[in-house]
Amino acid sequence: MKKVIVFLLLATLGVYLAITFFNIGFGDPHFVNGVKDFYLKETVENLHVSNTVTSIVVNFRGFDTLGEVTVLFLAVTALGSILYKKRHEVGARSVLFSSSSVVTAGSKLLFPAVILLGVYVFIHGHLSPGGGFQGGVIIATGFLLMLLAYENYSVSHTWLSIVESLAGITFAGVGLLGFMNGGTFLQNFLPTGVLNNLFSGGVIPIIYIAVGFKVAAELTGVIYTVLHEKGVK
Amino acid sequence: MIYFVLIAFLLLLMIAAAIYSISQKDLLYATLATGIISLVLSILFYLLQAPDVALTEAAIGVALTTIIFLITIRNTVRFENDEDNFKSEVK
Amino acid sequence: MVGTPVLFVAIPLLAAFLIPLLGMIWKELVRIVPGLVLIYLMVLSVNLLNHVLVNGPIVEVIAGWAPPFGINLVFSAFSGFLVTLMVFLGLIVWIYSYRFKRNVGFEPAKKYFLLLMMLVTGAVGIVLTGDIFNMFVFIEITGISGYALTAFYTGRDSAEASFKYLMLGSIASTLLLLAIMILYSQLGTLNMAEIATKIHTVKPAYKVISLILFITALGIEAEIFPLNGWAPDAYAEAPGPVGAAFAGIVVKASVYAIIRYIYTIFDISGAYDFLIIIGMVTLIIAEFAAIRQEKLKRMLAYSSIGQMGLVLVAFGFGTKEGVFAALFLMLNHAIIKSLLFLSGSYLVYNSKDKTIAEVNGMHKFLPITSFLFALGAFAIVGLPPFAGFWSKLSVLTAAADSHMLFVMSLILMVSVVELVYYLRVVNRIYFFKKEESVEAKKPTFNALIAMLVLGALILVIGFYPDVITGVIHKASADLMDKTKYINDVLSIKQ
Amino acid sequence: MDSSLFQLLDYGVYGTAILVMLIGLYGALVKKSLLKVVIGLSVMESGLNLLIVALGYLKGGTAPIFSDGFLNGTNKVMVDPVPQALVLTAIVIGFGVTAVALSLVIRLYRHHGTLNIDEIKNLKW
Amino acid sequence: METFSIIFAIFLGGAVLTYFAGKLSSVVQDILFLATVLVPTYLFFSGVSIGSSMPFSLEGISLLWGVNHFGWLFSLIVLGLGSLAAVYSVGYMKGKERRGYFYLNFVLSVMSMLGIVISQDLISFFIFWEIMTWSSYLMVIYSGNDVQRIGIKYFVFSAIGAYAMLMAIVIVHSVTHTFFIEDMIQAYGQMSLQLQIWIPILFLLAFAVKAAMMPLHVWAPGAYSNAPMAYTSLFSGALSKMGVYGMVIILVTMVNRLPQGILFREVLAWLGGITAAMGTLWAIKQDDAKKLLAYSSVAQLGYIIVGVSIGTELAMMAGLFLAVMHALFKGTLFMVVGAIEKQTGTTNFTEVTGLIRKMPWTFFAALMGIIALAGIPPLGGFIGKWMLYESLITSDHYLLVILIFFSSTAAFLYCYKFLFGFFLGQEEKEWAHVKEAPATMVVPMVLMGIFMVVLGTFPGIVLNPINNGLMDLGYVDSYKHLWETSIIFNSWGDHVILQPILYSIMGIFIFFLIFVLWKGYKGTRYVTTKDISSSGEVPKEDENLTFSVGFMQPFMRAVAPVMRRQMDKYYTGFANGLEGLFDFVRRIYTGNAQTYAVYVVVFIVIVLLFKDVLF
Repeated sequence: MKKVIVFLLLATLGVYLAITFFNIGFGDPHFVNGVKDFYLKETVENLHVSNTVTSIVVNFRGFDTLGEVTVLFLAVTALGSILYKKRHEVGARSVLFSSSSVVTAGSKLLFPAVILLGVYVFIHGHLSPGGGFQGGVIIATGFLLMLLAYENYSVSHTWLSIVESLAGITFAGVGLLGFMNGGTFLQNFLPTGVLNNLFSGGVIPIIYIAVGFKVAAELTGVIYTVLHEKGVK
Repeated sequence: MIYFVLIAFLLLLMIAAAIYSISQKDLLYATLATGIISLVLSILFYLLQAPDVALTEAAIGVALTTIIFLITIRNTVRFENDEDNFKSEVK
Repeated sequence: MVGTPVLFVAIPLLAAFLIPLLGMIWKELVRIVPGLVLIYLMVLSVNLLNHVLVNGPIVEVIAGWAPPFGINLVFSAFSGFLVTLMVFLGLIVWIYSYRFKRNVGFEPAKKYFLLLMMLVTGAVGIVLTGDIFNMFVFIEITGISGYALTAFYTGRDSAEASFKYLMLGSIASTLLLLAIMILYSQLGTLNMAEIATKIHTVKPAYKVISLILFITALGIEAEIFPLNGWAPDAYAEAPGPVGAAFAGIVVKASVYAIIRYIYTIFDISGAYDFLIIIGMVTLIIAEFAAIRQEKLKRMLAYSSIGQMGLVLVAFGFGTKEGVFAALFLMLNHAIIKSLLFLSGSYLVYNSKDKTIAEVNGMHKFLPITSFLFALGAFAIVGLPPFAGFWSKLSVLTAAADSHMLFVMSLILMVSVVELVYYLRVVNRIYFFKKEESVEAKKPTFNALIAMLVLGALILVIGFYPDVITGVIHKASADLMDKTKYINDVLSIKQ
Repeated sequence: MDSSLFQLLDYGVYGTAILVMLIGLYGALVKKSLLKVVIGLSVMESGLNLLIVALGYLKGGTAPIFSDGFLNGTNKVMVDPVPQALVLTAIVIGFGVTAVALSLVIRLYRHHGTLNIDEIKNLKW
Repeated sequence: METFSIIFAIFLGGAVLTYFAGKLSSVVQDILFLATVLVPTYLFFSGVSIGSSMPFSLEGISLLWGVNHFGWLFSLIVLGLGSLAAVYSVGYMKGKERRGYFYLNFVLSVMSMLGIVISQDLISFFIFWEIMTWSSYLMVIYSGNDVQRIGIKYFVFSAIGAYAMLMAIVIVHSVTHTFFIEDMIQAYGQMSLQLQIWIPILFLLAFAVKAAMMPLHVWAPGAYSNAPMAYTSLFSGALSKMGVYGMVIILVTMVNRLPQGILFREVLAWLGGITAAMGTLWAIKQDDAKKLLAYSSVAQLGYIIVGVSIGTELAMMAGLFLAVMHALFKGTLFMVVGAIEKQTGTTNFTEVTGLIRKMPWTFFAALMGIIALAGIPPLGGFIGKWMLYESLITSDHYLLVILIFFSSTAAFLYCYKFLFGFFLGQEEKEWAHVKEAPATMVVPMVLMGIFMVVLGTFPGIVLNPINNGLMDLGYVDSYKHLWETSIIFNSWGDHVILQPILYSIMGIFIFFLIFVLWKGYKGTRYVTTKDISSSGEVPKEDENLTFSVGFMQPFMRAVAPVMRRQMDKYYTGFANGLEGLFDFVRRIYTGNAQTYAVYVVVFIVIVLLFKDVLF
């Protein structure tokens, strides 16, 4: 009964949404004078950044990104708070599967490569697809690999939070530096360099690197915290 | 034409995976299905000219989300119904 | 100028990232630093508010991009008033909880104060921002802090409450994103002021559906009736001071968002009447549900929901008097309901089930706390000469000026219901025999200070409302003047 | 190439996105297991992300990245980068919320010994 | 006008100081309390001249305090009775718990009542009205007995009344845009007929609740008997008069201007008459003195309502005179009960008898109060009743006269019961140790007894201010015309000056009083209740043979059909129904997270379906 009601309700909702979006139309320009034209123009001409998404995420809407990083940070904090146990209650961390020597050896081999890839992705965030988030996530998967492959592999919680904090402070601090130099928060105060060069885009790479470290540390923290939780019946 | 077939296939795959992930009683498979959704989504993002998003979705949706779901299933129960869980424990 | 609005977000974030490091140096710092930040924000907001009341709103751009392109923060009389209120309440809650449950360990304490500070920051961000997607980000910040704080106690039920909150919160954020994207697809901008100038070009169908999605999404956080299933549970299971923060800060921010959308961004006149309808339904259902509650904090939660319904009704009048009444009501509700939550959580501090029956005869052991609870109860039902009376009077005056006699009589009838359940609790505190099993817990010194400040405010506003009404008048005029908002924001040049 | 087929595709992307959203929501509303609810919510978010990116798509547009080739080329149409930036944020936020939700699931399982949502309702009325 | 501010500052500051002085010593507390009540009283009557006013503004609302003749009359009741009751309270509260609480609320009540009569704008009127309500509520629940029922009932009825008034106030404000009573009265003529009818109804609802008019009286017996007696004397004597005060203003300034054919006054007068009759019948049935006096208060207020709602000059004068007299005698009688309660520990007639020798001064006060209440000639009550009958007959309300006459005759029964039950009859051994109440309690009672005698002889003392007050409200100067000449002239066709007759009756009365007291004191024989035998049977020790047991059974049987229907039952049934509804409503919150999420979807879908209607 409940299923039928929910189905009908959702069907009605779906019809309304579908009508709305079908009318909006797929792949056509929906509006004129949007902000995107400005973004596309400024990105190349003034910021000297090739990846417009990066320039939007880090500069035009950098405030959002700051908030987003904070959300992740809060998620880690929340996870720790929700799954908090007194010290004597903490057991061994759970293991998804026992891994063979091929896996462990492979992981060990792969780990530096993954980390390197992640670093590459976030350092080149302003030039090519990818950036702080993507790079951070890739680094986190590297740690995940190690955590899965080795039962006794552990990440220092202290170091995680130090990296996380420093990266966060870098982000907010760069923002405040812009505030002190240029007058507004997160404003670019470095020379923007030449388009498609590694050292271009002003503060964007700095921020994205900070974001990368932060995301990596946070996601590793998330996985680590959850892994340490063993269901108790 | 191939482009069309590819997209249509991906869209259908996504719907199928979504239905599967919702209807499957074994949460392990359901989680894997969400991984497939993310994977398809990531390809779709790429086809929709959003490589940044595709990269993010691939990393977060396919890898991380699936992994924490798996860890959670490991820490809790594997089946949707309590009876199935009971059975799996008895075995 | 003593500072700029962006510091409201930047400083707490910086502090939040610093706190884990500082905690390694000296453990007490994790308790102190959030307080220092809140004190700083309090000073800043009071200074900025003074400045704004005289010189007009401050519009701050971020990353140096002028408004339609960059994100901007608007500290006007209206938003400044709410920010000051929120920061003040955050400070009070911090003072109160400085030694609340002293026995919790270092790690939980660190997280508690961090999350509390971020809860305030998120709410302040919602109010300050001039960009609809940025508002979404801040709503998520507030939301995650809220989920974590709700589940802060390690007991069984707090996780349940938190899960309900999270489930509805996720649905809310989905709907919110949908609404934002519908607007974006039509206008190509996310800036509130620019949307407001262009909104008349959007087809009514898109406008209405996106407004509906906005109202639903924000209504979940603002506890509108059919959407507020999470609220009683979350209020009741969160630590007492967090309940106060929810009632005083989070809900206020969400109501602000709804109001901003209806008053400034959209130009749909039917939305005002819709506010009255949902507000009245919320008010009536919540107050009816409150009277039969067995748990004290749950009762307070329903009462809080009802009051927010009344705020929405007052906003729904759409007149300057209505806005004035609503803002006044928000202020009073924030102060009084916080006092009730703060004192109420000491009244049921040691009891197992936190039921109303367990407050019996507490006044002999907790005289000041009981008195403050009674004061709050008297004030919230609108008995003169306490603060609640003036706001109730202004709501009714606004209703009468809009010729809404039916609404007015319903509000008054519901007030009688509200009166009954508050008086029942106060009677229990003062005239019933104490349960032997419950041991009273004396409030700590800092908790007492926090409660006394709120109690004193209730009396001051009650006896001399002029201390605050001048600001509220300016704030309500500021909200009503849509063109001025648009001009202020869009006149900023690169 | 049949243009009407592409027409179908236009509806297809939006339709799939909405359908996936609703399927996820249906799972969250109906399924009894808490984990299924969280899975439903995350499926819903996937659908939403697809919808948002599709909104920013322009036919014949390229990715909003100014590579050397692009600057020298003739095609100057780019898809809208703003929805992509927003989705980037939304994905990360969604991950954070999912993580918190899963930790709550673990907590609830720790206390209740079951994930059946009908048995986890001590707070009511 | 500085004096107003000083008076209210003293009241407020004194109240708080008194509350905390209890921590120091009880004597300091008593002195502070007396000073807090008496000093403002002195200041008010010495420093405030009639016609003075104080405008100020709060929250952007212009407010005005001022005294006119009509308000001054009521301030006389409030502060006069307030001072005496304050003196009495000091004795009454000796050795009781929660003294600070009592004193605080006592002072707040007096302050708020004074505030009501000096408010010339609706907002301060309402504020003081609400302060009065909650301070009296706190007094009602003072003893802690049955607070959830009696206290809440009182507050709910008061709140319904007060909110009705608030509604009327804001409606008026939406028309006039000021809160001044003066402006309201002026604008009333221009309002639409609908408003012209509704505004007085809403106001009168508030006032009728406080004046305990049928069918809104159900709170009164419980509340009056549950409050400490020292306060009940003020509660019944002065606080209920605030309802009369408001009623008079509304009736005179609004109802008088309604078009012909709207039977406002008739309905109100009949309700008042029924209140009088039913209150009297219920009073007869009571075994507890507090309850008896409580119902008697309801009945007496019924007379007053009849008087003011008939609305001719004479009727108005009668009503107001009765109001003053009621304040005096009901204040006295509640004090008497308080004294008895304090000395014996009970107020039940069937337990306490024969206190006349033990508590002679209390008896004197009780006797005066009862004579005045019953309306027997020499004391003031007679004059009021006389004027009331007169006015009813001259305005052709013959049926109402019969009703009033019936109830005031029936009132003799409970008057008798009260006097006899406590003071006369045989002495019980149990009460042999009882002593006279302390001086602080006796003095106010006796003083008020003397006042009643004086007012009975020189009614002009009160009638003059009443006349002035009525002139303020727009009546013609009717004092000379009505009182000094017409009453007697109309009734008997001759012109007789009443005053000498009153003097002579008083002289005879006092002579007999002294004679009877002196003679009676000497010439009685001591017998106990059980000192009898009937049909050769001697009653056992544990049999209760007090006079009051089964008092007036035949009479009660005769009126039983009228009394079977209790308003209280209907209200209780209604309240229980509501609680059931509330319980149903809270079940919306099922506790299941998915249900809540479904609600969200339902909400969106409903709004989407009706979006064309809504937006």
